[in-house]
Amino acid sequence: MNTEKDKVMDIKEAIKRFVKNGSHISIGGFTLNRNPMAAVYEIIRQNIKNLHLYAHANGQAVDELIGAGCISKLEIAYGGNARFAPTCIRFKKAIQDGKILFEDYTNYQMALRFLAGAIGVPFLPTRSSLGTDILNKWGFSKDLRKKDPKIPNKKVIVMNNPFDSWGDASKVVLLPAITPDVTIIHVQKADKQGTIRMKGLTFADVEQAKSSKYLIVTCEELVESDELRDDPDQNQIPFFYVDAVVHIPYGAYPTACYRYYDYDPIYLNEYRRYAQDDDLFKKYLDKFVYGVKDHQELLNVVGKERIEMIKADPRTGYAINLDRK
Amino acid sequence: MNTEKDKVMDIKEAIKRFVKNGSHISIGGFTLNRNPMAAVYEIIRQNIKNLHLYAHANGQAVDELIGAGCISKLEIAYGGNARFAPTCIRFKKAIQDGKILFEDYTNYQMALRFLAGAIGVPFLPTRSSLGTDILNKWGFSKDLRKKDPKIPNKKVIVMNNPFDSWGDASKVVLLPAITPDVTIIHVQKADKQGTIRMKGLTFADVEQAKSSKYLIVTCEELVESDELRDDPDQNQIPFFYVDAVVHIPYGAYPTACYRYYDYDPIYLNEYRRYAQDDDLFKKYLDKFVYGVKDHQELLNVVGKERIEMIKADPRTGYAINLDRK
Amino acid sequence: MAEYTLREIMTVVAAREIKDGDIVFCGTGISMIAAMAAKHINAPNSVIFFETGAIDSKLEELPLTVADPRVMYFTSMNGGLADSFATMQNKFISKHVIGILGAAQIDKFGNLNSTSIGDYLRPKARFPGSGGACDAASFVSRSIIFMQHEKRKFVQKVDYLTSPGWLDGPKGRKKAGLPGGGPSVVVTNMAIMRFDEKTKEMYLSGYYPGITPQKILDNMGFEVDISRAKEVKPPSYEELIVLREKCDPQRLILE
Amino acid sequence: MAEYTLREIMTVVAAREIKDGDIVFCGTGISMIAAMAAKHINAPNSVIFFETGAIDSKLEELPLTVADPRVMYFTSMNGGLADSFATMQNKFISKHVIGILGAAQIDKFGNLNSTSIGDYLRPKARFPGSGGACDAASFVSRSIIFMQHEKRKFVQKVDYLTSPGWLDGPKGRKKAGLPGGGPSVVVTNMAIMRFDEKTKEMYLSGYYPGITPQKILDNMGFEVDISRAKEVKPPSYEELIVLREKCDPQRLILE
Repeated sequence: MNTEKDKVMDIKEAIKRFVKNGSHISIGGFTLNRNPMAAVYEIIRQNIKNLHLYAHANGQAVDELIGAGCISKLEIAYGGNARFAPTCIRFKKAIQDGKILFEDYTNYQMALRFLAGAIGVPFLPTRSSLGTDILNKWGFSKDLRKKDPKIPNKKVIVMNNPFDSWGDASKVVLLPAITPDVTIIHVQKADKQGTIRMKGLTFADVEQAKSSKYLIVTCEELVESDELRDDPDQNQIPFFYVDAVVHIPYGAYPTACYRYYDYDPIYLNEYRRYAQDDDLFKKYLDKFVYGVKDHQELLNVVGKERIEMIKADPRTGYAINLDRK
Repeated sequence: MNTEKDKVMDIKEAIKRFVKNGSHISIGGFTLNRNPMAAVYEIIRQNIKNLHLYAHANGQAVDELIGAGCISKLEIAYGGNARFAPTCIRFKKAIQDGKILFEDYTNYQMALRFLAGAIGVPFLPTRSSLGTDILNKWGFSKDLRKKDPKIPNKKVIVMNNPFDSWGDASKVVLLPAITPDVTIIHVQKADKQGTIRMKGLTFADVEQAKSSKYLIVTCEELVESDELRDDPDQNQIPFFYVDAVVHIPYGAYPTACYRYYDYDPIYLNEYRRYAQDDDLFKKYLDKFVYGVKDHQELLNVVGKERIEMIKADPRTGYAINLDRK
Repeated sequence: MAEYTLREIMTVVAAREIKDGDIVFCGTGISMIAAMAAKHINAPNSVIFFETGAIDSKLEELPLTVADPRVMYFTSMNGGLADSFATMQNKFISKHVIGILGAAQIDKFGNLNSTSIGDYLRPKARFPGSGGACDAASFVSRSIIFMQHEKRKFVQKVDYLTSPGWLDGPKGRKKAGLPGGGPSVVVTNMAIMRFDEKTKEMYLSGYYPGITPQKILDNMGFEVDISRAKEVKPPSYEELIVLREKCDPQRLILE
Repeated sequence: MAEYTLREIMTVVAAREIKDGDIVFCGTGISMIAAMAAKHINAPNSVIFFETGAIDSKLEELPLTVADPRVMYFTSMNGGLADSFATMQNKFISKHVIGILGAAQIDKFGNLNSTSIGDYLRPKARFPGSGGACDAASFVSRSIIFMQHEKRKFVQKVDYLTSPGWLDGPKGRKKAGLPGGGPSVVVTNMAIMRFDEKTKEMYLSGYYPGITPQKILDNMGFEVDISRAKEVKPPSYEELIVLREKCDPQRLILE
């Protein structure tokens, strides 16, 4: 929260200032789309640890953060990344090896939990998951819940409808709000003050952004305010929610950014091979994350040709006929 | 709800088909903006009675419907219409004279109640109104609540936070969902199938639209689907929520429609004078509602000059320097 | 000393209460002028927003309602009611949001009635109702209240408690479960009233030049402490210029 | 008779289950092809939508995930997760919404596991988790489930009940408080399974040409009634043309 006029800074500073060891964070995007990858790589490079991550189906970023050992606790709905990883590979390994604490929700439930945080209520109700193990199996122990004031006392609560059968409902599931310390999203356009315009699907980015104490926004284009205010119906987040605006073209790479570029199937296939094996994964990090000083250098390593290949077609917003096998 | 390709009909048919004596209805817009006036006048002309109206601050339309005797029950947050009627005049009279049953909420609460209906939960929580008479004073008796299955058993419920002090909240107010039989909104653009694009503020139109069993949309422009689908980020309601699409230019007149026309201060001032007195108000209805066969004829009575006067300036979306005294 | 109208001093006095960085929940009329003036005078980084969903509008002309098309122009974002109230209820944002409210009745704890006088179901006088006022009074960190100083408006007990002030005293809001702070100041056509830090009861903080504390008491239905009252600094020439030239050049509100 | 692959018959069999006017909650892969095919074959007014918020996308190329930029093109509306699940939970819309789901395990009541095998906290095998599957299975009026017919997948009891089927029988969903209908059909690489109207237990409804009911039973971890089974009508030439030329000309899914 910040009403100032200029919040532009570089990604190193933004991460350093707002993401600390042990922070509770959330990241925008969905599977292989609009993940704030430049910010994620910077978190890994800054060696920030013990993060508590809230995710719905944030795919690639989740897997890389887990793989790099940044995450100690995870609340999640879906750890998959399309055919590139039907189950995210480092996520799968970390859970099977007991390396992280985790708790499962549904995508709607995570969206509602962010929404609850965004609108300032302690919980929101849904009728999803009644009768399932989402309600029965808790990932965080009662003891941990008692000790850690940043984890709610209960995973979920099933309540009888206090309005009798109003809405044809006998029961509802109450989901506790999430209010992360920091949320990071990558968007198409922002101005210096932090007015935000996304194109295409917004996923749960708006709810995540508004639920958070601090909000870092990385953007493809840093534009004049006039451009965004000339048609404010198209903007999704007003500036005062934003704490840092970082201009990073291709900031979602190797995931997609609608109307700018597609996901890079070559990178994601390569990632899959590296991720299968612990030693190989170290090599991946050494080469593509630690081995580059910033996102631009990663793009240089990947090479112009690949960047050219994924460029979005202006009519459809994605790379037509991209080889995605 | 309807997935068909062509839902275009005229307003007479739309009202006749979906709005019945005793229907529970809601209308879009806010005070003197984007009220679906053409539809409201048609309801009055068709002499539909005993409507149960859900309103937040829908201003002009609410006052005219009450004045014409169409409303028997009203759930409302605000009955005012700017300086033209600090308290809506026929609304004020009807309540002071005991002519309608009514119940008071806040604007946020009405928005949340529509949202609850839209998203299919029996209630939503808020922290607004704790300690106030909004909670204590109920407009509908317990007896009526018991007898009428379309009214919830309780106006509101105050509940202790079941997640202890999660979200720093000790208590919440639960508000019962609204699911009207019909909602009517007036929008800037629609296609035949019912994809909707509004410009400027959406008020609670989207929530009202989605909460409703049937949805009538009147529009300034009936456009080709391609125009709306070419940038679907700007559309607010997908077509399958819509049951009737009615093309009525100036369908919000005498209220405003952003980027098309302003409110008509002359009409609204005149209305105020008519509304002050029962006999005068009958004359108003005779001349401006019953006396015209449709909305176009009302516009003819008002005259081209006035319509020209309120035309929106293309830069700002309203009529610059309009005499609004 | 510059000449000024009552409306002008009320507006300036309220504007001075707005701090830099405040996000101002605003109605129409005089409260909007006050919020606009503050941006020019003492709070350049304050932000005006409307319950209808318009955030940081460019107000080239004065809106007559919060749904006036004039609030929709050149905003940071055009949303809807649900968004805008949620902004006020948001844990992190609400700390920076203040409200400007008005009412038909007020009591010594700053509780407001904008619903009706007399029996709720069959009132002697019906007003518009809460609108977003109760929401704002519930959520925001502090609020500025505009009132006309009249005996029938400053009452022992409001006929209908529409918008929560400090409820029944210093613990009232906490007991009720309300999130935000209570009213901080009442700006009238005669005076500035504040609320005692301990008792949360209204007291006279300042009286306008030419008005005596006794006259103020004569126009109230309950007693207040007048021992802390000082004369209010009248609007400066610069403040008046802002009002007249930047905020309401058409004199739609200031007359 | 036209030649066809297993994937093709599965797709066509699922497509035939979609009715005109259905709003189809769709994942990626074969389920998306089935939904696309239905629009060309038997349900021209059906609508595909994705949990990510894309409604009625123009799928010029096959998306690889529900967040693929390809789902965002030429939709009726691009929203977000909260919108799209709310659409499924909506009282009036949900009656017309159907889901297409898959899983790692299924039991005789159509309950699905897509979370993990073994102990939840330290599983032998971890899968992606619910995503939107549990939400859809909770809300929609009926669902179509894709499964591979294997003993370890058709189990007595799922290790983790991710998405509700009929739970423990005909009254299970009502007891639990679930709003929507349960699963209506399971489409596998060998057969079509349905659920008995009274007991809500799975039974064999149809077997693909060349597959015997016994072979199907051999590939399941629980017994089902096979007395009602008939041979499934193979894909017609027209159906195959739709699949191959309109739905997946690049052979990304159908191989």
